[in-house]
This record gives sequence, C-alpha cells and structure tokens, in this order.
Amino acid sequence: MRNLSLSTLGPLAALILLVVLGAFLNANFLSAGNITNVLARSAFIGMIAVGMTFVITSGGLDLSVGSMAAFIAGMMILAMNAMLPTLGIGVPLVLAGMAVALGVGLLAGLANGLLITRAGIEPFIVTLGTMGIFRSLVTWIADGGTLSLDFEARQFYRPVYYGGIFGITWPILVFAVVAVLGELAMRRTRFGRYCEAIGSNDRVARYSAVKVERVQLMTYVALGVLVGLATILYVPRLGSASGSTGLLWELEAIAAVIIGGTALKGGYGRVWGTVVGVLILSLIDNILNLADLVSPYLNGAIQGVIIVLAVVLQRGKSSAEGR
Amino acid sequence: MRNLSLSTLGPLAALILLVVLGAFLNANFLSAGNITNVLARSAFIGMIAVGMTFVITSGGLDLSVGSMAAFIAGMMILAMNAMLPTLGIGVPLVLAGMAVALGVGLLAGLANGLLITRAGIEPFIVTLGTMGIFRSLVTWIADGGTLSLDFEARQFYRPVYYGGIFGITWPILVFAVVAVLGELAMRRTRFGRYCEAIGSNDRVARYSAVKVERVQLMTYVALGVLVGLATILYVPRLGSASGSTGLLWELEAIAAVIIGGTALKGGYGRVWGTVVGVLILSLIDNILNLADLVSPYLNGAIQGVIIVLAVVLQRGKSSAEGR
Amino acid sequence: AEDKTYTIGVSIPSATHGFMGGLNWHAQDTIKRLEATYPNVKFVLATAGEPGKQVDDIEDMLATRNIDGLVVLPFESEPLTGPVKAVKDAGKWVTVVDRGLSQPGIEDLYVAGDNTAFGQVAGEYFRENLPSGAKVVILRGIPTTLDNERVDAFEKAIDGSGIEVLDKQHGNWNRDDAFTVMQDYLSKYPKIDAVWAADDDMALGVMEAIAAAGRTDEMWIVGGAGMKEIIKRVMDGDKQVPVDVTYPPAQISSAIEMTTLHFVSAAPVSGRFIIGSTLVTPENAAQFYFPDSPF
Amino acid sequence: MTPALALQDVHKSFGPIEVLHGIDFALRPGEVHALIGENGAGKSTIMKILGGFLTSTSGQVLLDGQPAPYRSGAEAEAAGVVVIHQEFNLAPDLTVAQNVFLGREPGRFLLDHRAMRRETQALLDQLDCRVSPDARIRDLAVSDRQMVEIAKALGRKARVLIMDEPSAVLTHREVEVLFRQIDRLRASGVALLYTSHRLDEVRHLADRITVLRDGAVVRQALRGELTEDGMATAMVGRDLKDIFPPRRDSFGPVVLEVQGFSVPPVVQDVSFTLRRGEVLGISGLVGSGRTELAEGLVGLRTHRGSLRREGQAITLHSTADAAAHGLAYLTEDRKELGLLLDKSLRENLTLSTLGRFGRLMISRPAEETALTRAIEDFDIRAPRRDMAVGNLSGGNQQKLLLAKTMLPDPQIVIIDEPTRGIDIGTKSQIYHFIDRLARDGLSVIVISSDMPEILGLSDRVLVMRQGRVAGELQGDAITETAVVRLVMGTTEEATADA
Ligand SMILES: Nc1ncnc2c1ncn2[C@@H]1O[C@H](COP(=O)(O)OP(=O)(O)OP(=O)(O)O)[C@@H](O)[C@H]1O
Ligand SMILES: Nc1ncnc2c1ncn2[C@@H]1O[C@H](COP(=O)(O)OP(=O)(O)OP(=O)(O)O)[C@@H](O)[C@H]1O
Ligand SMILES: [Mg+2]
Ligand SMILES: [Mg+2]
Repeated sequence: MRNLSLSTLGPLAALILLVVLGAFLNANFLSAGNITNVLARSAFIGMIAVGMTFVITSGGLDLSVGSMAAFIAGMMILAMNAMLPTLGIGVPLVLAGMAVALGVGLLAGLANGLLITRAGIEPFIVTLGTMGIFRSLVTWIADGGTLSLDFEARQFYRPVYYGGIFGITWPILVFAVVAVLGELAMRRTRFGRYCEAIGSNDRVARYSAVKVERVQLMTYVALGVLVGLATILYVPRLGSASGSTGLLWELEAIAAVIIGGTALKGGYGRVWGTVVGVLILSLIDNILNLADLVSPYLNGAIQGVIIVLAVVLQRGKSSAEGR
Repeated sequence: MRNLSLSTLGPLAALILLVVLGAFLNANFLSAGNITNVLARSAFIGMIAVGMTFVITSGGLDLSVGSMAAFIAGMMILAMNAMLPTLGIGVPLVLAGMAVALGVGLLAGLANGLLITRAGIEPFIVTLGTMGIFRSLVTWIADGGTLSLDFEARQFYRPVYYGGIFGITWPILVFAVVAVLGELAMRRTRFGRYCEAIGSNDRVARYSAVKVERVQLMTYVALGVLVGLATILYVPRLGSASGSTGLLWELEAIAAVIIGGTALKGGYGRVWGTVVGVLILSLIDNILNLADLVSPYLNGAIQGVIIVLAVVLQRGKSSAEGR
Repeated sequence: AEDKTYTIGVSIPSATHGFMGGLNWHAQDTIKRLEATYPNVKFVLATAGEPGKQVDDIEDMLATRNIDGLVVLPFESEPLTGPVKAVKDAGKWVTVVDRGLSQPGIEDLYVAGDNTAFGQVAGEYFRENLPSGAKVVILRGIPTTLDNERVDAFEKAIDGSGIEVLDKQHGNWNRDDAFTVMQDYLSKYPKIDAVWAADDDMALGVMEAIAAAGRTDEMWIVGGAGMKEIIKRVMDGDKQVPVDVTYPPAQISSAIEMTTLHFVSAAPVSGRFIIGSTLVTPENAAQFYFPDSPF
Repeated sequence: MTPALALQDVHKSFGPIEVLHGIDFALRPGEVHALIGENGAGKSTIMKILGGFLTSTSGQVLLDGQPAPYRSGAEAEAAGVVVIHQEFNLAPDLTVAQNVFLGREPGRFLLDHRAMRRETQALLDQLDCRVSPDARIRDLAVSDRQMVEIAKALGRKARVLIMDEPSAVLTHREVEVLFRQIDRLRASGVALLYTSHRLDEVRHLADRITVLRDGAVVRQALRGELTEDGMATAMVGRDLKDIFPPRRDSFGPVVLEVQGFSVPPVVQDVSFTLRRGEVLGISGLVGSGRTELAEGLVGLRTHRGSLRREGQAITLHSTADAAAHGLAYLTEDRKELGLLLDKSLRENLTLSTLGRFGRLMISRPAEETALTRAIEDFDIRAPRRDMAVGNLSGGNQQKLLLAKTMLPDPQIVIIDEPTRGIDIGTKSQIYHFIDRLARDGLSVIVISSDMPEILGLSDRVLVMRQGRVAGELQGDAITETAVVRLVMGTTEEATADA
C-alpha cells in the first residue's frame, strides 16, 4: 500500500515541485497567459503521448510519430491549398483539411500496425523505417524547403489554435477531452483492458479469446488518428510544414509515457500519468525560459537531470517491482 | 530447423543482396578503397553496437552513447591539448589521450549503470537524461563551437585512423577484434550467458545465484569503455569534437542490434548479427551516395524501406517466436 | 531615459553545427559586453532545436519576461511569422536576423546575410577559374529554404559556363557527414576538378577525405562562412583552399547592438542591413581572421 | 448417448517427432474421465488438442459427434469447451477479477467493474479461496493462482471442462474444495476430463480412466476396475513397490542452526536445527510462510535473526552467498522463478554453476556431459536435447529443475514441493534419490503440501502456522493426525470449543 501511493504520487509530486519552483523564480509564471501557453503547447505532444500510452501498454513502440506529424501536416497543407480554389476560404475548407489530416493519420497508423501485426516485424524496426520514410517524403514534397498554407486560409484557420471558449483555448480543451477519454478507455473499456493483458502476456490474452493482433493494430491506428488530431491543432499555429516539423516528438512522447509510470515493457498503462509526464516536460522548458539559470548550452543537461530526478521520486515502485 | 536457418541467414541474406546491388550499380563499389571506407566508417558504430548488444540482451537500453562519444571526444581533445606542453608530441601523449578516453568512457558507463541498477530507474529514462547531459556538456565546453586537437598532435595521431598493417586500417582491425571477442563473450563466457539469462527472466537469474545487478552494471560499463575505444579511433579522423559529434549514433547502434536479430526485450543476443546489421546500415548509405537513384531528399525513405525489408527477410523467426 | 530599464529577448537556433555555434558564441559574447556597458538593459537569451520550440520561447518571453524588444533569427521563416507578428502587435520592437519572415513589414529592423550572394559569389569564382567541361561536386546543407537559395544561386552563376555538376548530396553542414559523402564521391568519380562545400565545417571534412584518398593535388575546395581555420589557410595561400566566401555569424552581434542602441540612445536604427557575402582571397584574408572566436 | 467430445485416431507430431500415436477416446456428459500417464506421455498435448489450442497432425476431434467447429482456444470456449491449463494462464499484471473475466468482460460500453468484482468474489467464495479480487496475480502464491485459474474456468459456464493437473499445487484442503465443485458440475451434466499424478484422487473421482503410455492408450477402465497399484503398473509398465525408502536412523552433528529467524511481514521468530544426514519436513497450510522462510534462509528475502553453519555465524544476502555456504533452494514456482522457459535444457541446467564449466570460456562438451548425466540420473524425457524448456512436459521441467538445484553439490538443500506434477514412478525415484543424499551425508529440508510425502520422507517434521512454528514432531510421533492437528491449530481445547 505504501509503495502504491508512492508510485501514484511520484510524478504528481515532481509536477508540484516544478510549479512551486516556477512560481518562485518568476512572478508571471502563474499568470493566465503563461499557463495557457504551457498547456496549449503541451497539447500536441500530449495527445500523441496518450495514444503512445496504449501502444506501449500493449507491448509496442512507435518511433515514427514525429515524422508522421510532419507528413500529415504537409499533406494537410497541400490538400487545403489545392482545394482552396474550389471551396474558397471558409469552414468547408478547414473541415476538409481536418478530414485529410485524420484520414492520413489513420492510414499511416494502419500501415505501421499492419506491418507489425501481419508481417510480424518488431515495432522498433517498422517504426524506425517509417520514421525515415515519412520525414523524407515531407522533405521531398516540400523540395527541401517549407510547405506553407495559403496566407488567407491560415488567417481563417488561426483561431483553431488561438481561439477558444470560456477563456480556454481549443488545444487545451481538445487535449483535456482526449486525456479524459483516454483514461476512461484505459481503465473502463475492453480495449484498455486488452492492451494491458497483451502487454502483460500476449499468449494468455490469446488463450482468453482476446483478438491480440486486432487490438494491437487498433493501438497503432488510434495513435495515428491522434497524431492527425494533434496536427490539426498544430498547423494553425505555425501554418507550415517542413523536414524539421515534429523533430524528436517521438522521444518526448515516449519519455512522457515512461515518466508517467507506464512500464516500457508493457502490461501496465496510466493515461493520467502520461498527462502529468507531458506537463513535466513542458514545464521544464518553460522554467528554463523563465529564469536565466545558466548558459543556454546547459539547458539539455538541466533537462536531463530533472527528468531523472522526477523519476527518482517514484523509485519506490520500480525497485519493488524489480524483485 | 528450417526456422532456425532462416533466422540465422536472414540478415546475412540482406547483406549479400546489398553487396550485389552495390556492385551492380557502381563498378567502384567493390574497389579496395571503397570497401576500406565503408568498413572503417562502420567501425565506430560497430564497436558501440557490440556493447549495446550486451546491454539489450540483458534487458537494458542505452540512449546516451552518441552524446557520450561526443563528450569523451571533447574530454580527450581537451586533455591532450592540456598535456601537450608537458609531454610533447609523441607516443606518450597519444597513450595518455587514449587512457583519458577509456577512463571517461568507463566512468560514464558506470554512472549510467549505477543509476539503473542501484537507484532502480528505468534504463530509458536514465540514459535519456544522461544523453542530454553529455551533449550539453560538450557544447558548453566547446562554447558552442568545435574543440580541435592541436594541429601537430593531430598529424602525429592521424595514422591511428588512416594507417594500418597488411593494408587493413586500424579501425577495421580493432572492430574485427572487438566483434570476435564480443561474439566469444556472448556465446562462450559466463558473462554472455548471464546477460541472456537476465534478459530472459531476471527473477530466475537471481534465484540461480546470478549477481543480476552486477552483470547489468558490467554491461553498461563495458559499453562505456567501447564508446571510449570508438572515440579513440574517431578523434584522429577529423581531430575535432562538437555538439553535433555522434548525433543519432544511439539510434543507429540500437537499429543495428535489432536488425542483427537480437530481441529488443532481451534474452537473446547475437553479436555477429549486430556486425551484419552495422554493415547493412553503412552499405545503405554508401550505395545511396554511389548511385543516383532518386532525389537525395528521398534517401531517408529508401533507407527506411531497406531496413524494414532486411528484417522481413528474417521474419520467419519473429513470427515463430512471437506465438 | 537613463533610469528606465529595458529587457531585450534574443531567440536563436541552438548550436547544432559550426556556423550556428559561432552565432551562439557571438550572441553570448555581445550580450555580456552590452550588459556591462548598459546596466539598465537586460537580455534574455533562448536557443531552440526546432521551430516549435522557438515559438514556445518567444511566447514565454512575451508572457513572463516582459520584453521590450525581440531579436530573432527564425529557425524557419514560415512558422515564425505569426508568433513574431504577435510580438510586434503587442507593441514591442522586433529585429529579424538572417532569415526574413514570410510577410513583409513586420520587423522594425532587418539584419541579414545574403544567401543568394553567398551562392553567387562562389559560383562566379568557379566560373572564372575552371575551364569548360570541368567537373565539380557539391555538398549541400540541411534541407531548408536557405540551402535551396544558395544552391540555386550557385548553379545559376555557373550556368552556361560548361562546368558540369556531377553530384549534389546533403552533408548537413556537418564535418562527419561531409567526410562520408566526399569519400563516396571519390569512389564514384575518377576525376573531380573542384568541390563546392558551401560551409567551412563541411570543407574541413571534405579536405580530410581527399587527403585520405591521396588526391590532394587533383582538386580545390571552396567552403563558406569564414571559419578561422579556413581563413587562415586562405591567408597562407593554401592551394587546396584558394578562397572562401563570408557569411559572418557576427551579424547577430550587429543586430543585438543596434537593437540596444534603439533603446539607450536616440539614434534611428530601423531599416534593412544586408551584410553581403565577400570573396576572401589571400590578399584580404587578414581582415576576416578572428583567432579568438570559437568559429 | 453420443459423447460430448471425442478424439478419433489422433496423431500429433512436433517437428519430426510424433508424440501421440492414434488416440481414441470420448468424454460423456455427467462423467469424470481421468487421463493418467507418466510425465511426457502426452496428456497435456491431448488436452490442448481437445481445447483447440493445438491442431492434431491427423485424426479428428468430434464435438457431439460432429467434427469440431473450432480452430482456436477462443472458439472452443465459445462452443463450451473450457481448459484449465497445466501452466498458468493468467496475466501477471492484471488483478484476479480482471483475469477471471478476461475476454468476456461484462458491460456494454464501459466495463462493469462492480459486477466483475462481485461475481469474482462469489466464485472465490465458492472455492473457499480468500484472495482479494483486486489482488494482482504477480503477488499471489502459486496455489492461490491455481485457485484463480479454477475460478476463471468455473466462471465460463462450460459443458466440457478439461483440467490439466489442477491439484498439483493445491493443499489437501483446497483439493477437497475442488472436488466438491467437480461433483457439483458432474451432477449438472458437464463432461469432465481430469489429470493428476495423485492416484488416490483419480480413484476417488473418476468414473472412467484412460491410461496413456508413450503417446498411446494402453488401458481403459471403469470406476472400481483399477486399484492405485494397478494404475501405477499400467502407467509405468512394471510393478512399483516401496514408494518410500526406509527411514534413516543415524544422524551426524548439527550443520545449521536457525535462531529467532523472521522474514517480514510473514515469518516470525522461527528457530530450528538441522543435522547432517537428516530429512526435515516442513508442513503447513498455503500461506503459512514456508516459502518465505526458505527464501529468507537462502538470502532471497530480507530477514532478521541468526544463522549458524556448523557453529559459525553466517550472513546471507543473496543466493550466491548461500551457494558459497553450501545451501541450495529449489523454488516451488518453476515457471516464473525456476527455469528460463525459452532457453535449452543445457543452459538451464548449468546456469547456477557456470563457474565449474571452464574458467574463462565455458566448455560446451563439459556442459553436454553434465546434461547427459542429469538426463540419466533424473530420468528426464525430452524429445530433443536442444529444445526450449518451455516445451518440455510439466513433470520433466520439474525433474530438470531438480537436476539444476543438485548440480552445485550443496550440503544443505531446501526443496519446495519436490514432486509437484511428477508421475508416481519418478516420484518414487526422487524419494529414493533424496534418501540417498541424506545417507551420503547431506541435509535436506522438504517443504511439501503432500501429506504422504511429509509422512513418508521426513525424519523430523516442522509444522508452520501463520508464520510461526506451531510444533515439531520426531520419529514415531509423526502421524497424519498429529501433523494435521498442528497444521490446523486444533489443540484439544480448541476442538472442545468447536
Ligand atoms: N511445443 C512442443 N514442441 C516440442 N515438443 C513438445 C511440445 N509440446 C510438448 N512436447 C513434447 O510432447 C510430449 C508430450 O508432452 P505433454 O506435455 O503432453 O506430456 P504430459 O503427459 O502432459 O506430461 P506431464 O505429466 O509431465 O505434464 C513431451 O515429450 C513434450 O516434450
Ligand atoms: N510478493 C508478495 N506480495 C504479497 N504477498 C505475498 C507475496 N508473496 C507471498 N505473499 C503472501 O504471503 C503468504 C505466505 O506465502 P508462502 O508462499 O510463503 O506460503 P507457503 O506456506 O509457502 O504456501 P505454499 O504452499 O503456497 O508454498 C501468502 O498469503 C502469500 O499470498
Ligand atoms: Mg502435462
Ligand atoms: Mg510455498
């Protein structure tokens, strides 16, 4: 019981410590503006990390999400620019763009999932491969440069990132909904249960009438769709896609999942932990910007130290499980 | 029996296919010069990947090796430049530099290993943290620029990369020795056997009087020393280190290990497979440079496709084991 | 306005390759110097590894650091245009460095190198010093718009001269990558007359590969950006690197200095300052040689 | 009456090796059919074929007289054929309730946690099992896992229930609970298939018995037609006499003295001594802390108290320390803690003694020699020497584990459930083997839930209850009643109370 509460509170404690540190370092840290900024920018990685939680819980891995985001953004921009003359600027154009993003995300996830479940290749290899493929394709389509959304269209689309209701911007709202649905799916649906069972022991799951391949496939497809959703919110922010869009997002998403207490080997997933993990990572960046702590060259080092420390706080769990 | 031979020959078959393809695309592919180039280039990642094989086999992971190489190179150059006035240019200086490289590598590996085994933190997190730390430290030490070895010292040191005996250059020779010793260690020594046992089921290993933590620690230390060794051969090549030295080497090393047939979840390691994996990765790059296949923007995509295909060739195994 | 204090935000890409390393060093050096000179000016420096992070940094400066002015070297033009415009719309001074925004008229001050000239100057040197039918290879940078501009300008400059471009692969402004690519060029092409490495870091890797292949006398190399090692060689009349093309990382210093001047003095500093790319030859090399810079 | 489920001329090969040679037999509704045979005879293989987990190489499975419509375990289950596997079939990271309902969770969109917990609790109550529905499988003792496995099967409303050695890891009391459930199911018309190496159970339960030897049916009989001896003879193919060796009577000096030994949180203040040449039995209920005590003694768990080895105080922090002092422990959980299931026999056998097989390099020939000896000494029946241990039959895994434990030549061995899942012939071999060890001057601690084993093997019996020593019996005082009384904690007064 003591271990349980330690492991549960570990990441939360780290998050609270960071908030206190931030408030101490800069008076504006707790301003509505800054909080909105941090939450909104966590939303992209956040949604992806929620999907990644299911993939990892069921014993998989996806290294391609960052490139996939770049690829989806590229396709979405291309599609919107192409449809612009026909649809004109307005809600239909934006909706069509969103449909393209979700569709491409779904197909990309499906491609990963099929290669992993049908062809039986290690997830690490498949997604390492598609990581290269997606990123090259964007670079190629953009001819080495940047794909930009038409300026007018972008102005129209902009509020999807910057606007909102009740003073809460859309990315935050959508992320919150995704997180809550994800937590529900993990805890309260068959899908989540099967993910845990497969990650824990796929043979047992297969013997218990769980359609192992189908569930695994669904985790990759769901992740693809969530990457699509993240892209829908990302494009109005930057209005462009290039070979460097979404660089290293995969590492950040996986790190958030692990910091949140999900086991890398699968079998146990915690969506709310992932959300906390994402916030921890965003806050570290934010705090480094809040204060002139040290040479900017050392940002990476401080980041590294804090990540390790955040996990040390939940060490009780790992060592108890390790034996 | 049939599965076994398929799984054994899978990566070899991919390698042979690549060689045939290369020879077909460019007449100079099989020239001694090109072969020496490819092998010598493979040596750095190769030695690191051999160490990584042990880490992964025993159920661990190390994301920090690329940054560690940069850090070691930086320290080595600093140390050699500092000792230059006292030792003068000559064998003692080079030996001292080598000792520094091996020592720093050992300590870096020890730091990773202790955090993982003593503090009980997931390898992914620990090495993600140290990855940031090592890289930041180099950038900081180099003031954002490049650390360069004194010109005269470098001229003296240069043959360690470019020279050799019997027409075979040192990096190739050292890599070959490391590969053979690694294969022997994996197949024929207690250490290798213990690594496999721990990766297969660490609790069974502990019940069987295996000193699990010590063996795991040793895998990280050995990897650190091998990174040091790789750096010793890397520094004379260009005589410099910067924040971008060794970028993404970790991904390449892990990919080589997995392509070679070692299981990412641990329990089964194949050093010669890793060597084949490293060669496959180097050859892909080499062939893409030698042949004008398509737009260079698409190099990443072709690389991705070939990696996945190389592994499809050994699929028989994965799917047989997966059930 | 002596008693009023000002905060200036500086947002640049992190030191991922030699040129950016130099730029980072100059930025920090300038900030240190200016902070000592003007006690009432504070600087906030942030470095980013990708455009999204740079947008985060700028948002943070606006929301929490109350900056009065921003000096920004956009990682990429497109994605940074909106966020920088938001800074402008908040009534702050904006200085844009090196890479222009995709919409005109946002910035108060624009300080930049000239990518087109960078490619063109090199191209013209090739045109003038190689016979028709000469064979050259190109090492490109990281796939970006500015790399495209440089390569296009180079190719335009040699267009019609009969010089043949054998190959152009990405060396990613990285010494190791350039070394590898050059090794493979050397295996592939029995005869190469000259190499345009487009960056001095890459030029160093290229030279190493050529030396290892024992073909030093066969070809010469032109890099770019003005790294001290290369300038030194030009100065010493090294035949392998006859010239260099400047693209000074110190442009960030000018940008920061001018922005600071705007706040602490009445001097009018707005406008566009384009720092042209010059050909460094043995004759003029001394004036481009800064032995203390890490770049 | 058509059989509910039948096999017709079934052959099964793994690779080139055929392990079943033309099996015919039938399960009828309302009947318990027992399948017995030596380790590796093919019992589990037959059960897996019946349950859809393996397909036969040739021959047919008939469900209600028709070729079975299922091709996987999941489909078989949908058709009412449920299997309790010999190896555990539970996801270790999930809770009891989650495992019991895995694959058939109630609730339309959202899972109905409360219903799952409630029904799981009901099933566990039915089985008189006191684990919490929210406990994680990973944290359960082996016997509790088996009860969960049974609960899982009972929850699936089978018309054919196939049980592969369900009692192997259960204690006497739990077996009785299981039998009551089997009687209930039989009465309700379920067709049951049962295997066990405990022949008294078979005699007690089975309406019909099929005896298997080397993959072929050698005898079929109805209730009462076969005595236990008759079954043993039919299985082994020869007469078995003197299952237990005679008692030993001379012991050497004390080699191990345990004083005030506690393994928190379960074991409290245990003291005992062990003499040279002695077999000390430890009896007790499941959860009485026997395993914890043993694991504490060999340094696998943190403990308090003093240990004296031949008079010298020693401290043990790991199994390696224990091995250095000549102590070895054979775990009761062979799948999770004993063997590397995906490794070969050779690698498993030598894992804890690799140091002996060459100083720098491991000598493969020496390992092979050791394996050959182990295969002979322990009668391990493996179709191929290089196969993965996970593919061995359960009993042969246990024999290999025993061989592995004995390989370091320990002076003191603690064997936790030595004959779990082992056939009667081999059991007798193992008992004689233990006897020989004791006579050669070793000291053996046997932890067992098998009463005849405790009675027949021990020179002295230590009974544990709730983590403490409830009593010690020696020589002629070792009787079933005396042991049971200590185990249950029913002293004279308590009996009067009740
Ligand atoms: N997947 C497999 N691959 C190879 N051989 C196998 C496999 N599964 C079982 N066998 C072999 O088939 C034979 C029959 O095994 P089975 O498990 O049916 O025996 P059993 O009668 O259940 O024995 P036990 O009483 O020890 O459980 C054994 O020799 C076993 O090693
Ligand atoms: N890792 C654990 N976490 C929590 N409880 C545990 C753990 N391991 C064992 N237990 C509990 O401790 C108690 C003692 O278990 P132990 O295995 O020692 O009993 P035993 O007497 O050896 O019985 P058995 O016949 O099952 O071996 C049991 O209730 C068991 O469920
Ligand atoms: Mg069996
Ligand atoms: Mg026990």
